[in-house]
Amino acid sequence: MATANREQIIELDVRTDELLVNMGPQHPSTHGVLRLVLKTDGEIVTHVEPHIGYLHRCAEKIGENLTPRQWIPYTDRMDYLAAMNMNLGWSLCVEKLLQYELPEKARHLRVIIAELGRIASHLVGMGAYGLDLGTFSPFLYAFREREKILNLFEEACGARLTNSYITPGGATADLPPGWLEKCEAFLDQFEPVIAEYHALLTTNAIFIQRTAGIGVMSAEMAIDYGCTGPVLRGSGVDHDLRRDGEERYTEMYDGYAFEVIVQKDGHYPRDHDYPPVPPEAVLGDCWHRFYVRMLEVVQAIDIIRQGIEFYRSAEGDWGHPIKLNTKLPKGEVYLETECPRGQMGFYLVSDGSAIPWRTRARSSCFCNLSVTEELCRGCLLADVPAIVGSLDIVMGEIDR
Amino acid sequence: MTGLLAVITVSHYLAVGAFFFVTGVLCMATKRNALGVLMGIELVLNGANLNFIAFGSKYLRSESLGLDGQLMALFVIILAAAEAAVALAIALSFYNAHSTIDVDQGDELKG
Amino acid sequence: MLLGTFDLHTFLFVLFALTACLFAAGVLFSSNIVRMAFHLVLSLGSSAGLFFLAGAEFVGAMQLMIYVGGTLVLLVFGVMLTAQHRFLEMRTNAGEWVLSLVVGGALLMVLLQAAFSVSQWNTPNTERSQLAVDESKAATPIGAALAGVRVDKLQQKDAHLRAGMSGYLMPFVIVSMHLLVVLVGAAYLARPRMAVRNPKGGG
Amino acid sequence: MAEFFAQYMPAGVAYTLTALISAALLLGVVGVGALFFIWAERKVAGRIQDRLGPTRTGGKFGWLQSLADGIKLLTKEDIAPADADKTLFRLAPYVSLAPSYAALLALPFADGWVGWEINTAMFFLLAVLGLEVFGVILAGYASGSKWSLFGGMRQAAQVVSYEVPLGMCGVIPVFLCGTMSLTTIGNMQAGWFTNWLIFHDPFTFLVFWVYFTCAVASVNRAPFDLAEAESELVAGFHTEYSGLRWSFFFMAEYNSMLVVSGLAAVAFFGGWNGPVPIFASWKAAGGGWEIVANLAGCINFIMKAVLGVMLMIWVRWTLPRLRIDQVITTCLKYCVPLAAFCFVGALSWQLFDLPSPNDWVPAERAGRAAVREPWARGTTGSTQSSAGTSARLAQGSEVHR
Repeated sequence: MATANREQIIELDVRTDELLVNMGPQHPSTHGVLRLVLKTDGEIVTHVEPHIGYLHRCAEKIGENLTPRQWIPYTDRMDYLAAMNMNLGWSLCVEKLLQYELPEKARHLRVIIAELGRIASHLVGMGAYGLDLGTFSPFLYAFREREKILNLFEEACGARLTNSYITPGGATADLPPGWLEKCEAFLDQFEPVIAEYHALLTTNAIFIQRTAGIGVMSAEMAIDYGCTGPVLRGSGVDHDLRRDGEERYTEMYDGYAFEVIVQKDGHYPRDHDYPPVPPEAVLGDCWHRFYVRMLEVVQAIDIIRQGIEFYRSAEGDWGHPIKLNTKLPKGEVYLETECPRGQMGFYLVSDGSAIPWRTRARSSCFCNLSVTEELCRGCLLADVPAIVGSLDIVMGEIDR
Repeated sequence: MTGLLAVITVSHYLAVGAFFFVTGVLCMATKRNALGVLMGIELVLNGANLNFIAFGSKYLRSESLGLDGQLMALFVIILAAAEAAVALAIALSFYNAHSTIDVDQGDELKG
Repeated sequence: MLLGTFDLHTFLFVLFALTACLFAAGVLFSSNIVRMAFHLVLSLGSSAGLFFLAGAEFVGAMQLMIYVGGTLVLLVFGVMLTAQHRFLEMRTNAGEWVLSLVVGGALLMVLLQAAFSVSQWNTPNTERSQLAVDESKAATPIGAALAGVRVDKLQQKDAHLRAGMSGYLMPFVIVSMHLLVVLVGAAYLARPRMAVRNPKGGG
Repeated sequence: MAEFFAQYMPAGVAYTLTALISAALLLGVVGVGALFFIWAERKVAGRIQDRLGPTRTGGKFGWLQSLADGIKLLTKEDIAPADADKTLFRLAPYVSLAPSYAALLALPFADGWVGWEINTAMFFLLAVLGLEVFGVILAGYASGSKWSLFGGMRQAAQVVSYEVPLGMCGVIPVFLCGTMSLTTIGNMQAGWFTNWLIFHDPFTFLVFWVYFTCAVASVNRAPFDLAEAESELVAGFHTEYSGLRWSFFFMAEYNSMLVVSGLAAVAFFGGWNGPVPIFASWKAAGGGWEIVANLAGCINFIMKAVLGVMLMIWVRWTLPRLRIDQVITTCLKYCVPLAAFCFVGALSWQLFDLPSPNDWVPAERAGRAAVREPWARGTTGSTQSSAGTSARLAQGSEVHR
C-alpha cells in the first residue's frame, strides 16, 4: 500500500524546474543544526542530502587528554537530552576495562536513573515530533512532565540537563533521603497522563494521516543501515541491548521483568492497554517508530518501579566513584548500551596510564540519520520533518 | 474637467470600456508570453462587459437594456472563465512540449 | 462652491475608472508576468467597483469571484511555469511597440469618438433621483431570469414582447453544459504526458 | 445616518461624511479586533498548554500585551531582502489586508447596522474573502525566498479549491431565505433560537460544520495553515517580513477570522437575534428603544462571532497540521460532496415542508415557512429590499402558469 501511495504522489502533471532548497542549519524542525539540502520538484522531494558537523566539538579528542572521570561531563554533552544514559555508557565501558564489580545497590540506582533518563528523552522526542507535525501543545505537556524528572535529577545530583551523575565506580552521590518516595509519586502521577499524549497524538486522525505509511523502512533496510533503538524496533526487529547485549550490560537488568517493545505477530507487548495500531500504519513507518517510543515510556515506568523495590531491599554500599587518577590497565575495550535513541558504544584504548590513549564513541543517531536520504526520496516536502522527526536525532551526539 | 464629469453618463463608461479594449488588444499583439496574451483577452472581455453594464444600468439611462445587459455580462464572465481554462490547458501542454511559453516559438504544427 | 457640486458617485467613478485604466496600462507596459497579473487583478477589481456603481451588484460580485479568481490561477501558473529567470521577462522589441501604440492610439480615438457622439448616451438620466433603491438591485431578477422568468418584463403591455420573456433558461443550460465540456476538455488537454516514477520504486 | 446629516448639510457631503464614519468604525473593528484576538490567542493558547500566557503588561491579565507587541513591531526595522521584488514586496501586506477589511463592509452587525447595504452581501463577502490570498501569493513570490514561494503556491492551491465548498455552504442559507442580503437573512431568523438556520433541519446542522472547516481553511488557520507551516517552511510566505508589514498579515488573518465567524453567525446562528426574543418588542417600539435593541443585537452578534474565533483558536492549539495533498483531498473528497449532499437535503427539506424544531415553539409567528419565504407568498415580512421584486416575481409565477 505504501509503495502504491508513493508512486501515485510522484506522477506529475507539470514538470517544473528542480529547486534546490537549503533546509537548515537554522530551520525550526531540523532538531538543532542539521542541514538538509533538498532537491524538490514542486512539493515533491527528489533528493535529500544531510550535512552534519555544525556541532562538532572534538569531544573524542578531548577524551584522550582527560582521565575517564574528567571526561564524564563531555559525555553529557553528546546526547544532551539523555545525559544520564551517556554517563552510564561511558562508566560501564571504563568499569569493563577495570574489571570493576559494582555494588548491588549502585546497580539498581543506575537502572532507576537510566530509565528515568529514557523517559525524559522520549518525552522530548515525542513533544518535538508533535512540533514537527505542527501541533504545539503536546510539546508543552511533554515538557511539563520532563520538568518533574529534571527536578528529581537536580535533587539527586545538583544538575538538570548535563548531570554527570553516573560515574565509573557508581554514582557521584547516593540518592537523597525521600527521593524514592518523590520518584514514586511522580510515576503515579505520570502514568495516567500518558493517555493525554495518546489522545493528542497517537490516535489523532490527522497525526495518523501524517505518519502512517510515511517513511516506511523495512527490517532489512534498518539492519543494513545499522539503525538501532526505537528506529530499529519500529521496523519490527526484535533487538534490545538490555536483553541481547553484552553481559557486562545485561547483568545490570538481572532480575528485572520486561519485554522488548517490538511488534510480534501483529501485536505489541501488552498492547491491549494502549490505542490499537491504525489500519493505515505499515510496520516500519513513522507511526510505528513513534509508538515504540510511547510504549517504551510505559515500560520504563514499570522498570523504575521494580528498581525502586530492589534498591530499597538492596544491601551494602551505593558505589563510590573511582579515584580521579586511577591508572587504567593496558588494553582496549568496547561496550554498547541501549540509550533512548539507540545503541551508544564507547571505545577505549589504554596504554596503562590514567589517561586513555584513545577514546571513540559510536553514535546511534549517526546511523539512524543515514537513512534519511533513502526514506525522504520521493516524499512530499511536509514529510521531510515528519521522517526526520521520527528518527529522533540529537545533533550533539552525531557531531560530538 | 468638472464640466465633463459633472454627471456620469453611459459615455463615460464606454470610454473606460474602450480603454480596456484597446489595452487588451495591444496586450494580445505585443506580449510574447502566452499568459500575457491570455491577460489581454481578459481585458478585452472586461471592456465589453463594462459596456453591457453601462447600457443595462438604470442609473445611467432611463431607456436601459435592463436585465439583459447584466445577464449578457454574466454570460461573458462565465465564458471568459471557460476560455481561461482552455487557454491555460493549451499553455500547459505547450509548455510540456516546448519547455517555454513564448508564443513566438510555437510556429510548428505539432503539439 | 466645490462642496456644493461634490458628488460621491462622480468621485467614486473617477477613482475606480482611473485605477482601472492605470492598472490596465500597467498590464500592457510591464514585462514581468507576475506584475502583469497583479496589475490585471487590480484593474479587474476596480472595474468591479464600476459595476457596483452602475447598480450591477450581482455581476460585480461575480466579477470579483470568477474573473479575479480565474486570474489568480493565471498568476499561479505564471509563477509555476516562469519563475525561472529566463522566462520572467520576455521583452517586445521597440519596433513592435511603436507600431502597436500607433494602431492602438488610433483605435482608442475612434472608440472614444463613438462613445461620446451619441447624444442619448451622453445625457444623464434625469429620473435618476426618483429611482427607488430597490429598482437597481437585480440579484433576484437575475436568478429568476436564469430560471426562465423575466420579472422585469412583466409590466410589458405588448403581448408580443411579453411572449419573448421566457428568460435565459436555455442559454443558462447551454452555458452550463459548455462549462462542463470545457472542464473535461481542459483536463484532457492538460493531462500528464510524462509520469515520472519514483526512482526507488522503479518503473 | 446619511438622512440625519442631510438635514444640516448638502447631500453629497452628508453621504461622504457617513461613508467616512462607517469606514472609521470598521477600521476600529479591524484594529481593536486584532488587538483583542492576538491577546486572546496568547491567553487561550497559554491556558490550553498549562501555562499562564501574558500576565503583566497592562495589569492583571496582560491585556495590554498586544498593544505592547504592536509598539515593538512599529519600532522594528523594515527589511526587504536583496533578492526581493521590492515594490510587490512592500505592497503585498496591504493587498492582503485590504480585502479582509473590505469584507467587513458588507457584514451586518445588527439589523441595518452595516457599512454598505448590498443586495448580494453573501456573494460579495465570499468573493472578497477569496481575494485575500493575492497578498499571500505576492508576498511569497516577491520575497525572493524559496520558502516563501512554497508558502504562496500552497496558499493559492488551497484557497482556490476551498472556494468551491465554501460557496456551496454559503448558498444553502441563501436558498432557504430566498435572498443574498445578509440583513434579510439575519432578520428572518428572529424569534426563538429554534428559528436559527442551523436548527432548521439536520442538513443545515451538518453543513455548518462543513462551512466551519472550509472557513478555517480559507482563512489559513491550523490545521490548514500550510502557507506558513513553521515546521516545514520556516514561516512560509512571511518568512522575510518584519515589523509593521509582518503585523499587517496578522491583522488580515485575525480580521478574516472575525469575518468568517460573523458570516457563520448571520447565516447559521441567527445573527443579532438572541436565543430568546427579549428585544423583539423593544425593536417594534421604534425610536430610542430600537437603537437599544440594535445595540443589544450588535453585542449578541459580536459575541457569536468571537465564539467562532475562539473555536478556531482552540482547534489551532490542538490539532497537528495536514499535508498539502491531504488538504486538497479533504476539500475534494469530503467537503465538496458533503456540501452538495447537504445542499440537496436542505432544499428538499424546505421543498417538502418537513418538520423543523421551530414548529414546536409557541411563538407568535404562524410557522417557519411564513417567516422564511415572504417573497414567494408576496408578503413583505421584515424585508425591505427584496419586497418589490418579490411581488413581481410572485406575479410572474402566476403569469407563467
